[in-house]
Amino acid sequence: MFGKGIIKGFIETARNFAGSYHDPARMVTLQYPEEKRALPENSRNFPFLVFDGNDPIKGLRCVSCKICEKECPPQCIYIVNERDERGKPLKHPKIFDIDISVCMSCQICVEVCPFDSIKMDQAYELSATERFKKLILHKQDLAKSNDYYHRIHPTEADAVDAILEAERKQHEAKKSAASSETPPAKQ
Amino acid sequence: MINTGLAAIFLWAGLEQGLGKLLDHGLSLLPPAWRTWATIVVLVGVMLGVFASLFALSTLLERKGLGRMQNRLGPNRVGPYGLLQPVADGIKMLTKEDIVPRGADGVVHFLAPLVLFAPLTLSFAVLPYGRHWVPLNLDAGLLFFFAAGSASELAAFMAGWSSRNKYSMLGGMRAIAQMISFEMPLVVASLSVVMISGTMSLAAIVERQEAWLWIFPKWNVFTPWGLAGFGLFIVAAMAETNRSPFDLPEGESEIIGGFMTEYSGFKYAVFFMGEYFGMFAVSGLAVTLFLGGWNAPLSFLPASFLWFFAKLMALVLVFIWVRGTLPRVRVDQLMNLAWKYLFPMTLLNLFVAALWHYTAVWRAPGGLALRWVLCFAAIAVPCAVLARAMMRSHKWAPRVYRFGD
Amino acid sequence: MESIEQIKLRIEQAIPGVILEIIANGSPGNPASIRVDPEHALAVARFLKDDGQLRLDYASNVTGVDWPDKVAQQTVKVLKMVDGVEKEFDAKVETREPGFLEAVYHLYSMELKHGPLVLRMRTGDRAGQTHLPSLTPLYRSADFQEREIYDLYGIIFDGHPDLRRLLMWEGFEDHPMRKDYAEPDDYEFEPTAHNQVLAKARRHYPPKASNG
Amino acid sequence: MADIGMESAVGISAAGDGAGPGYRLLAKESPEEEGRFLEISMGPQHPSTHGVFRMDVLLDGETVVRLKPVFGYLHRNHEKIAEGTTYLGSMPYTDRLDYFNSMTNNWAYALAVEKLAGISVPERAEYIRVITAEMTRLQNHATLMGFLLQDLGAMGTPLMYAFREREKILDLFEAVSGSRMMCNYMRFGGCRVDLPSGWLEETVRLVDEFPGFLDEFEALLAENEILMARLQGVGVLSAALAVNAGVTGPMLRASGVNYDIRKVDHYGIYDRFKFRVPLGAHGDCYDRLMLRLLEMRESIKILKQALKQIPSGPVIDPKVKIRNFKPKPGEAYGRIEGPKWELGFYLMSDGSASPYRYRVRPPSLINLTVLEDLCIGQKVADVVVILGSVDIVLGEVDR
Repeated sequence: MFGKGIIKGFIETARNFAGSYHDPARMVTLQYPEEKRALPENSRNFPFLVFDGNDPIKGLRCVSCKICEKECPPQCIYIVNERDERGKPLKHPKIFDIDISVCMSCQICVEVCPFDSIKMDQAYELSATERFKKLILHKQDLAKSNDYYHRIHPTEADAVDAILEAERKQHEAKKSAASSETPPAKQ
Repeated sequence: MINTGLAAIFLWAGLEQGLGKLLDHGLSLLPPAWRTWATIVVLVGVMLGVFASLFALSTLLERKGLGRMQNRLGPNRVGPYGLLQPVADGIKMLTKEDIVPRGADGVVHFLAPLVLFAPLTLSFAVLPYGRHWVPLNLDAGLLFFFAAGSASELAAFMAGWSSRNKYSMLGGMRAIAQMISFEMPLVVASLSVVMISGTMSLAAIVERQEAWLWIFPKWNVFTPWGLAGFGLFIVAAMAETNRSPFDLPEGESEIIGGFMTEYSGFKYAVFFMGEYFGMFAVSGLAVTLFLGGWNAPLSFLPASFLWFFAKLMALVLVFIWVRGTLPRVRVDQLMNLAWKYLFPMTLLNLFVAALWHYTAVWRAPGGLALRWVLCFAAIAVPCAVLARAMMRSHKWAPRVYRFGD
Repeated sequence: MESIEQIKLRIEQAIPGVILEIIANGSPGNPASIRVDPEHALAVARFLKDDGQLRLDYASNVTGVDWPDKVAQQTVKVLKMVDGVEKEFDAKVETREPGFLEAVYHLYSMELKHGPLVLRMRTGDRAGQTHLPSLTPLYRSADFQEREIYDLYGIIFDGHPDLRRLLMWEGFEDHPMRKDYAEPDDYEFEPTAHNQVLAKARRHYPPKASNG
Repeated sequence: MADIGMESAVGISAAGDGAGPGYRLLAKESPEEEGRFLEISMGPQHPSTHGVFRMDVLLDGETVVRLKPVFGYLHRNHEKIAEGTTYLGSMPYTDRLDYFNSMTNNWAYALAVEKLAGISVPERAEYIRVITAEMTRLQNHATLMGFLLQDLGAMGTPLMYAFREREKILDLFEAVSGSRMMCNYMRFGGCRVDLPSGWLEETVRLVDEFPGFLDEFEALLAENEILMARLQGVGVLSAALAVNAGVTGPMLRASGVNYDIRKVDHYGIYDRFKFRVPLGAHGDCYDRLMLRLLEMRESIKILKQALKQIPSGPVIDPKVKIRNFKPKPGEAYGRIEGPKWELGFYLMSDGSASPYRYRVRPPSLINLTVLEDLCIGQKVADVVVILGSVDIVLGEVDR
């Protein structure tokens, strides 16, 4: 019959109109900012630096190896080594900047980091009126505690902690083996 | 619940009559020289106020309704449930910068929204809103209505031409072709009512429909010719007011904004309002011609202008529903629809109306049913055949697909 | 599909005078390619398209490759007459292998569902002789891709119906995908934290003279 | 197969140009016809060009006499960037090619690199790739249909329904990859991380519910008379021209050519699944629209099988290096059947850490080759519909 398709369409929109009042599966809209979606664990936005202990700067896991700086596809990371008085580079960053207006959240820095020191954050309300002052994050803005890391990525953080613990034990075992072996060699 | 509702309706009907009397009385206190002018001022003020608030209400309803049809919430931020959204829209429109293109014809560009708006408000004057509530009860009200309404074609073309924008130009050309084409079926569809009622006065047409079959009304729409005429009238009215699916003159996915492309701020708002006013006007006419105007839907309920507005809003809701569902037709299909389908069908409908009129003498039992079947078949069968022939000639049909491995 | 050697043989039989060369592919499991001389390229493509066994009717990917001039230093023993005695000397010779531009076509068959056959053409050099025949008359799909190669590499395709720049604007002069392309210093930098970009920005916005 | 292609490319001359191919305006060349044609520039800012795309359209009344697409507004030289960065470094950029289908873009690139370096992919990763790719197909086709109807003037209703469903798929993408659209999920030799717990169950539920949405869509559209009038017989593409012009994907199959790379190349593990390839007969916009609907139903079949069969195990080949990844010199061309069409990557290695030549076969661009042929003689309102049915994403056209 002519008009059948059009009438079917009308029924469909009417069904949706009615459904929008009682069927929550149809209404996917969230009333942001009053309502917020719980982010999935894997969700990522911009990187941050993990620190252990209480001091955000001293506890940084970063050893300033600059691998992430080199591998970053859009080149948004900028690292300068800390140096001692004689100019010898120390294993600590003096400057660690991430320009989040350039960063494309690709997570490659996280993947290449051999020290598990840079991870992806989930914070997303980052709008600012100052391009250079607010959107270039410095070391102190980036440093976040291991607890925070556990909060946002619990599974991943547990795995990382286990790996680090194993590495530390291995390292200690080697050290103790070395120290237990050295005395006889001295004699 | 029902009782309180009924009581409220009767109370309102009484109030309505009282209000009219009070107004008459108040006016009669004035010196006779002032009376006419005072009447005009009061009427114009009331009508502009009523229709402006109706406009605000229907923009809100449209946005809410479309939102719900699309599984969105619609505006809900301004005021409780977003009720103040039209106010916010209005403030936004008024405070926007008015941009006129450098190459535009300034005078015509400025006049176009006014030329659209003024005749449309004129056409409100002849609509009978309630018993004795006709601002301008002309003997040829219908003629006046169409004469005033067709000025909007000029406005669309003025806007399209004066903007000196190719999209505006295309939109203006589309508008003028479309409106002139659809004026024909619109007029002919209303002619059938004129033929049956024997009058061109809109108030008289409503009064002719004040008859009852037990408790059900005998509106024109409840006759075969009226039903067909109403359907054809609504389709033509959608095209005449540039509503979806016939919103080609401003088809924003094709020609950006059509003739309104180069309008901004308050002038755009006037265009926008004009579009809604046009919709109210033709819906009002449809209510008058086919839906019994101010008459109540059941015989024991009092007549009131509220019925008129309720029917009008129901039609507006239908317009919104259509807009939420249907895609737009193409310009050549639109012309085909007007000249090859609607126009012949409305002409045929005149004959069907005549048939209905002359078979009224059949008083035998079952005569009514026979008349219905006969007249309905006389209009429905050609409609279906013509539609099918159109689909066939263009090879439009649902398809079956094959699959490869 | 037949092996590439067979195809080469058959082309040579069908088109007299054609010069073909099989270019090996170092990557295991990936097909080698055939290099065609530009004069016969159109005839070869027509053969590949019309041949009943091949029916390579679909040019999937058309692209350019830039091979800059190769400068290699070699140490060669040179005989020289010193005081009437012939002596051997070591001498450094710079051999300059001229670069060229290459157009690569990946041909498939939609009819017989096989492929790809990789067809290559090389220009004479990178500056003056950059003409190659266009395969667009045979494969419409090469239309925009050849325009893109013309735009980004500078190969001029003779016989292309509408050879204009595709991605860059008309009036742009260089060819950005060439290996020796230098970015023009003509746009605004947003200095970011990164030192490379900062250095670029410093070059772009030279420090103002003190008297200014 | 005749060379129909070229004849219609210069077919402009039939419209009275006479100057042959080129880019000159007829109106200015023939003074007696001056003013007969209207030249409008659709885009780069136009509601229906799906991005910064421009068409130079010459109109006779409302009929298109000539149409020249103009590209490059979004050109960022992706290939040059990729030739300067590492193999892995290009992966996030591929997300941004066709930003609707980052999962399949990732796959195509990973496939090309795997071909180049001879890397094998673990079983589970192959299944994950198929599942994510087919989900990408679902959301791409759904949104395409929505956008096409939006271009037809359906006021966003189908688009909103499509977005409602897409939202659910994107949530799942976020759960697995961390990002809704810029997934950056595939790696050479597998996938970046394993699926989070509960993800497969969620996906099964989504796949079970999805046909309901398709039914709804079909009821809303398939038999709608206005839709048929607008789409049937519009933008007809013949099979011969489609093959010659290298048109791929649903657009090619709408013309009746049975060519699906999932069936032809059997890349990944597609030979394990039973599915059919829907084929059109007319090659018009309606076929293109309905074929996408049918393909979604086939995708659901694949998804159901894959979700049932998925094994456990590693998701990435641990031998593949993340840093200092240097394939042997050579070249490879990897292609997949993306949701829109054949997406190919041509890679040439010189043994260093970055590719010597990195080339994206931009299917959006190549499918636009026939845009002019489809549009000539149609109305200006059809131009946006035809463009919508071609289904382009400007991130990929301009790269």
